[in-house]
Amino acid sequence: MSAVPATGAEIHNAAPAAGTPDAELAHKCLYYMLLMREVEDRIERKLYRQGKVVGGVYVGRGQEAIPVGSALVSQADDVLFPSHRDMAVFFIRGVSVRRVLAQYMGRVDGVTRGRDGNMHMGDMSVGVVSLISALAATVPVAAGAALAMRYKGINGVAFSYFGDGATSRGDWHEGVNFASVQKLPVVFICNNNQYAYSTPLHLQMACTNVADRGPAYNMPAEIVDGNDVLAVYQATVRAAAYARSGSGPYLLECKTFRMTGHSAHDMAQYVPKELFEEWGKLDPIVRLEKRMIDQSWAAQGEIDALHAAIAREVDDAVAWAEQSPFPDPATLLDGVYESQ
Amino acid sequence: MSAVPATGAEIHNAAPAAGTPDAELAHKCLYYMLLMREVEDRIERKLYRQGKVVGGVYVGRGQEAIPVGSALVSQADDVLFPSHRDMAVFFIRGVSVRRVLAQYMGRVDGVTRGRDGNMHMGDMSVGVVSLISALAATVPVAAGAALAMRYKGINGVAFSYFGDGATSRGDWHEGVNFASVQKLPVVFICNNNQYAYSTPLHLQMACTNVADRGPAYNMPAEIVDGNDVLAVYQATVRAAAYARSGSGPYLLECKTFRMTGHSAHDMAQYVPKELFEEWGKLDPIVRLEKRMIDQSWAAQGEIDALHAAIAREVDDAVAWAEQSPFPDPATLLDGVYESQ
Amino acid sequence: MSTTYLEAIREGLWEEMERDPTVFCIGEDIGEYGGAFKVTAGLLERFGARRVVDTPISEAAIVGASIGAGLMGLRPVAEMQFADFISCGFDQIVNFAAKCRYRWNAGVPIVIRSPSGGGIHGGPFHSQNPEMWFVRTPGLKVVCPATAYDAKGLIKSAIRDNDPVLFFEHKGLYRKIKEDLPTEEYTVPIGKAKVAREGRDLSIITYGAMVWTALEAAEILAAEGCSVEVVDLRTLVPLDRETICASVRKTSKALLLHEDTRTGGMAGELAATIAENVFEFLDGPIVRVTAPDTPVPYSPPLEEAFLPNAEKVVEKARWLFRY
Amino acid sequence: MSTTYLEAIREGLWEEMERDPTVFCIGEDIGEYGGAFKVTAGLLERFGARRVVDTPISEAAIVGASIGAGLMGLRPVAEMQFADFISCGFDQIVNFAAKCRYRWNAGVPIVIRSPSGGGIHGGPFHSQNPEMWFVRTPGLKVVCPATAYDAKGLIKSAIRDNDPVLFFEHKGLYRKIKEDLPTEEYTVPIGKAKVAREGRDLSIITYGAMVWTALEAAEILAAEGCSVEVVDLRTLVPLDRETICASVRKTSKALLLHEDTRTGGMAGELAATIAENVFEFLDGPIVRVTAPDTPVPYSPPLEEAFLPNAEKVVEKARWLFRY
Ligand SMILES: Cc1ncc(C[n+]2csc(CCOP(=O)(O)OP(=O)(O)O)c2C)c(N)n1
Ligand SMILES: Cc1ncc(C[n+]2csc(CCOP(=O)(O)OP(=O)(O)O)c2C)c(N)n1
Ligand SMILES: [Mg+2]
Ligand SMILES: [Mg+2]
Repeated sequence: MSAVPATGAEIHNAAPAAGTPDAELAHKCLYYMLLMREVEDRIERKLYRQGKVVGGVYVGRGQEAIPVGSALVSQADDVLFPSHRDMAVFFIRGVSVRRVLAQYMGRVDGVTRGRDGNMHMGDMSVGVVSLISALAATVPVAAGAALAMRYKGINGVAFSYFGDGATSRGDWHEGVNFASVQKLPVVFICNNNQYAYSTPLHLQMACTNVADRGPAYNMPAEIVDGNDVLAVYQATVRAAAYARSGSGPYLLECKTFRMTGHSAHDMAQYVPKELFEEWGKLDPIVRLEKRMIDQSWAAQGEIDALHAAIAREVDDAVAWAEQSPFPDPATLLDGVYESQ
Repeated sequence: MSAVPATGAEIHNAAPAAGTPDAELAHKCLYYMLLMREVEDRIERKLYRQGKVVGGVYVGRGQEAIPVGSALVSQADDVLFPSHRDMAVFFIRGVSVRRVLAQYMGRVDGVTRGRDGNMHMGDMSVGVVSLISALAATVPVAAGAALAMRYKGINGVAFSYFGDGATSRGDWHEGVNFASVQKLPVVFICNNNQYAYSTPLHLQMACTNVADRGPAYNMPAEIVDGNDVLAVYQATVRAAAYARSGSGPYLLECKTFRMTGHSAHDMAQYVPKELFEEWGKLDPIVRLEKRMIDQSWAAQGEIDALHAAIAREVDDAVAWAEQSPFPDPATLLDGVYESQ
Repeated sequence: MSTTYLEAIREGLWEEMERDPTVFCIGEDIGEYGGAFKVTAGLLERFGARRVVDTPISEAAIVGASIGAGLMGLRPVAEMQFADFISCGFDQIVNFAAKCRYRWNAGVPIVIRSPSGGGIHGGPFHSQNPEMWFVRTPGLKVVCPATAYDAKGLIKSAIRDNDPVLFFEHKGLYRKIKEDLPTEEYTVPIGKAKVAREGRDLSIITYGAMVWTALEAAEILAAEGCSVEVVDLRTLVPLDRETICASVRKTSKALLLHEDTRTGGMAGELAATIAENVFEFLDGPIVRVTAPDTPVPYSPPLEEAFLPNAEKVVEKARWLFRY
Repeated sequence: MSTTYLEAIREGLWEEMERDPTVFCIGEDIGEYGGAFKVTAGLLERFGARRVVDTPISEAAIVGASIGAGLMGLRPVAEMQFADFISCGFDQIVNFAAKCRYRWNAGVPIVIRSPSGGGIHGGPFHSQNPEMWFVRTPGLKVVCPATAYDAKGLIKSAIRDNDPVLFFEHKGLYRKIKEDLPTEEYTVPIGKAKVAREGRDLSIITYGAMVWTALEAAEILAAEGCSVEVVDLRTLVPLDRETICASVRKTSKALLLHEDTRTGGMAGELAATIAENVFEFLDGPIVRVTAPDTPVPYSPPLEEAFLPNAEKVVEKARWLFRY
C-alpha cells in the first residue's frame, strides 16, 4: 500500500488520519459492514420469508467490503451510483436504515415512497443516484454526472458501481469510453463476484480479469482484494485522487464472491460447494475483526457490543418501517411529470 | 510476412500460389481496386451531381485495399458483412457492377430493387449481409452467422467490417465479446481512417489504436498498413486461418485515411489539408501499380489497358443501370412479411 | 394431466427442437439454470450446449446473433430474461430484424420470447408490457397468448414462421393457469383472434392476461343481464381485424381492455379499426380500460390501483351497456 | 428577415444558451462541423467546447450522460444525428429518463433533438418517424413542431421544461419553410394544440410536416365547398385532448393524418380519444390517412407512393365529407 493521502469521508465523521489505515477507520468500516450484513440478513432471511418484502431481493453478503471501503472515501460533493449489492453506500451517505427497510417493504416512508423496491432508490440530496434494473445503465449516467461536476467547477468524483456481468453490456462500453475520451472524474468500481446470476465468468468474458479491459480505454485498472475492506479503501483513495486530479477515469476490480444465490429465491445449486467454503474463509467481516484484535485496535468485547448494538438498531428500524403506512392509492398518478 | 498458407479466393478465380504474393494476386487486387475506384468516382462525381443518385453517397476512396485485400481471402462458404466503404466486397463476391449502379439509382434491378440505396444491400446467395445504418449493428449479427456456421458444421468464417468510430458503439462491444466468449470464427476488420464523419480519433477513443481493444476480449489484434493491399491480404490470411481453426475471433486494424468527405455533400474542411497530401502519396492503387512494375509483374501498357477496360466496363454498366426501370409503386406493400 | 402456461411453452419449445434440428435457444441463464422462470429447464440436458446457448448479459448481441443465425437458415429462439430488457436490444429488433425482408428479401426467422406483465410486485423494471414498441414497427409479428393451449400452439407457429416474432409471455400466468392439452400435436395460427366467450350486448376486446379479467367481468355482468362477448386477440400483428369488426357488428358496443398503459396503447389501434370500419354499427362510445400512464409501481396497493381488474371493467361495461 | 425552420431551432438553442449557463449541447459532430444538418453551426465558436460537446458514436452514452448531467442540475440538449438512431439509446430514454421522477422524485430536464421524417430519399434508416415509441412511454414529453415559429418557441420551452422532452424536427422542413419571426422573445407552451385553419365541415388532425399537407388539402377542398379545419397538435405528449374534441364537436367529422406508418400510429390514440369522448357528435367514421405499414423505401416512386400527400388526403376527405 503506497502512502497516497486519504482524501475522504468528511461528511460521515472525522476523516481518518492520513496515510495507513488506522483504528478509527477500521471501526467505521466494521460498523458499516456489520450494519449492511444485518439489514440484508433481516430482509432476506426474515422479512422476505415472512412475506413482508414482496419483490426481488439481492444481497451483498460476503461483498460488504466493496461498498464500504469505497464509499467511505467519497466526499460531500461526490455522486455515487451503487449497484444492487452495495447497500452500505446508502448508509454511508446518510440514508437511514429505517427508510431503506421501509423501501423494501413498499411503504410510504421508503426512499421511493413505495414506487420502487429493493436497491432501486436514490436521493440527489446525498449524492446517490438510483440504479435502474438494466445492468450498466448507470455507467454513462455516471459519466454525465462527472461531466456536470467539471462543468460546474465542482471538484467531485462519480463512483460508478457494477458487477462483472454488467461489463458485457453495450452501455458499459459506451459509458466508459465516453468518460475516457473526456477524461472525466469517474471511479469505476467492479465487484467481480465471479458469477452473473447463474453465469460463470468464462461464459461472460474471454479475458481473465475485468481489469484487462482498462487498456481499451487507456484507463488505469487495478485489481484489489475485494474482501479486504482496508485494501478497497486504499485503492479507492488512489483511484479517486487520480480521477479528482483531472487525469480521467480509473477502474478498480474488486475480486470477491457472491456468498448467496443471485436473489432470495435462488439456491445457487450451480455454484460448486467448495467455492462457498473457500470464500467463506475469506469473509471480509471476520477478517477485519481478526485484524482489529491482532492490531489491538479493538477488544473482542467491543466488537461483541457492536454486534449487539447493530442488532438493536435494526430491530428498531424494522419496527419503525413496519409501522410506516403503505402509500395511498390515490397518489398513484402523481409525479410522472413535474406538473400534471 | 510469415509463410502462413493462403486459404482463399477459389470462388473468384484460381487461387494464387500459396505463400507470398505473386503476380496473379496482384493483378486481381489491382482489378478490384480500380473497379471500386472507378464505380465510386462515377457515382460520387457524376451520377450524384447529375441528380441520378438521390440518396447519401459514402465512398471508400483511398481505402480500396482493405475490402479488396481481405475479401479476396474469403472462401465460398464465408459470409461477409461490408461496411459503407467496402464496395469491392460486392464485386469480389460476384455481385455485378450493373446491379450495384442500379441500386444507387433506385432502380428495380438494384440489389434491393429500389427499397434501399447505396451500400445498404446484401445477397445471402453470395454470402453478403446488408448493413443497416446504425454503425456496428452488423457486428453481433456476424457473430451469429459464425455461430450458425459452426452449428451447421460449415468451416466458414464471418468477415465483419467497420470503421474506427463504430468501435465506440455498444453493439460493437457486445458482438465482439460474444464472439470471443464463444470462440467464434469471425475476422473483425477495422478500417481506421482516422475520422468518423467530422470526429477525429482522439474524440472517439482514448486508446491509440483500435487494436488496443483486443486484449479486452483476449483476442489477437494486428495492425496492418491498410493502404498496402498485399499486406492486408496476408494479414487476412493469418486472421482467417486463426478463426477457421476454431481459435476464436481475430481483429485486424487497417490504418488508412478517408480521402474524401464523409459523404458526397461534405467538403471535409475540418480535415487539415496536409493530411490529404500526406496520405495522397500513399494511395493504395498507385503503390500497387508501382510495385507491379518494379517487380515486373506487369508492364505499364498492361496497366493502362486495364484502366481503359474498366472505364468501358463501367460505361456499359452505367448505361445498363440507367435503362433499368424504377420500381412499380404498386409493389410498395410487397414483402414486409413472407406472405401477406 | 394438466399443463401450466409455462409448461406449455416449454413443451412447445421441446417439440420444435425435437422436430427441427435448426431450432435452438439462446439467452441469459437459460442452460444449466433453465432460465429465470425455468421455461427452458431440461433443454440443456436433452439438447446440449450447442442448441441451448448461454450468453453474456448482452441483449443486443443476443438479438443480433439470433438475426445472424436466422439469416444462415437456423431458427433461433431468444429469451429476454424480462421483457423490460428488450429495450437494450431494441435497435437490432426494430431496425435490423424488422427490415431485412423488405429491403433485401432476406428472411429472419427468429423468435424473441419475453416474460412481460405485472401483478407480481416486480416494480417498474420487471412488470412492463412493451408490445406497442413492436406493434408499431412494420416487419415484426407480435404474439400475446392468454391460455396454455394457445401458448403452446403459438410458440410452435412462431418458431416455424419465417419472419421475426415477438412472443410475450405473461409472467403472471406462468404458474397460475393450467389446462389439459391435447396429446396429439397441434399449432395455433398466428394472426387469428378467438372469441373466448360469445355474447350479444357488448364486446370486450383484449389479449394476454386480461382475457381472464374480461372473462371474470363477463361472468359478473351476465348475472346482471348483460351478455358480454370476449375477443382474445392472441396476435397483435398481424391483427385479426375481421374478428374484431364482426364482434362489434354483432354487439354494437366495444370496450377495449389492456394491461399496458393507456396513451399509445393497443386500444388506440383497436378504436381506430372499429371507428373506421364499423362506425355505423356502433351504439355507444368506444371505451378503454387500461393501466394509467405511469411506470408500474412496486408497492402492492399502488400496483393494485394501477392494474386493470374485473371490477374496473365491470364498472365501465355497465356504463356502456346502459348507454 | 425570414427565418427557416432550421434557423429557428438554432436561434432557440442560441437564446437559451445565452440566457441560462446550465444549458449545453451534446452529440455527434455538433461542434466544429455544426451537426449533420448544421443546426448547431456557430455554437462552438460562441460557447466553447465545454458547452458544445462532441461525442463518440455512442447514442446510449449521449442520452445517459445527458441524464447524469440533468440530474446534476444542468440542461443538456442532446442531438441524435438522425431520429433513426434513437433506437440505439433507447433503454436510457424509456427506462432511465422516463421513470426517474416518478420513482425517486428526480427530475431529468433533458431535451433529445432528432431530425425525423421522409421525403428526402433517405431510405429506411434516415427517414423514420419514431414518435410513437415515446408517446407510449409515460414520463416523456413528445414535441413535433410544424412551423418555424413553433419550432423556436417549443425548443425554448422544451429546454426550460423539467422533464425529458423528445423533440422531433422534421428534416424535410429544415430549409423548405420560412417565416418572419417576432423580434422580441417568445415561447410556445408544450401541450397546446393550435387550430391552423378554421373550418366547419371536417377536422383534419395532424402534426409535423403533415400540417402543410393538410393545409394544402384544405385549400383544394375549400374550392369544392368543403370547409376543413386543421388542428396542428404541436405536442403529442401531453396531448391537448380538449382542442381535438372541440374541433370534432364543431365539425362532426375527423380525418386523422400522419406521416408515420399506420398500425400503432398516433391516429389510433386520436381515434380512441374521439370515439371515447365525443362519440355522440360524430357524423361519420373516423378515417386515417397515414403511411402504409412498410419500412420507408428509398427509390423516389416508391417513397412517393409511401408518403401521404394532399391528393390522398383530399380523396379521403371528399369521401368523408359526402358520408
Ligand atoms: C440488461 C439486463 N439484462 C438482464 C438483467 C437480469 N439480471 C439482473 S442481475 C443479473 C446478473 C448480474 O451479474 P453481475 O453484473 O455480475 O452482478 P452481480 O449480481 O453478480 O453483482 C442479471 C442477468 C438485467 N438486470 N439487466
Ligand atoms: C448509431 C449511428 N449513429 C450515427 C450514425 C451516423 N454516421 C454515419 S457514418 C458515421 C461515421 C462513421 O465513422 P467510422 O465508423 O469511423 O466509419 P467511416 O465512415 O470513417 O468509414 C456516422 C456518425 C450512424 N450511422 N449510426
Ligand atoms: Mg457478478
Ligand atoms: Mg472512420
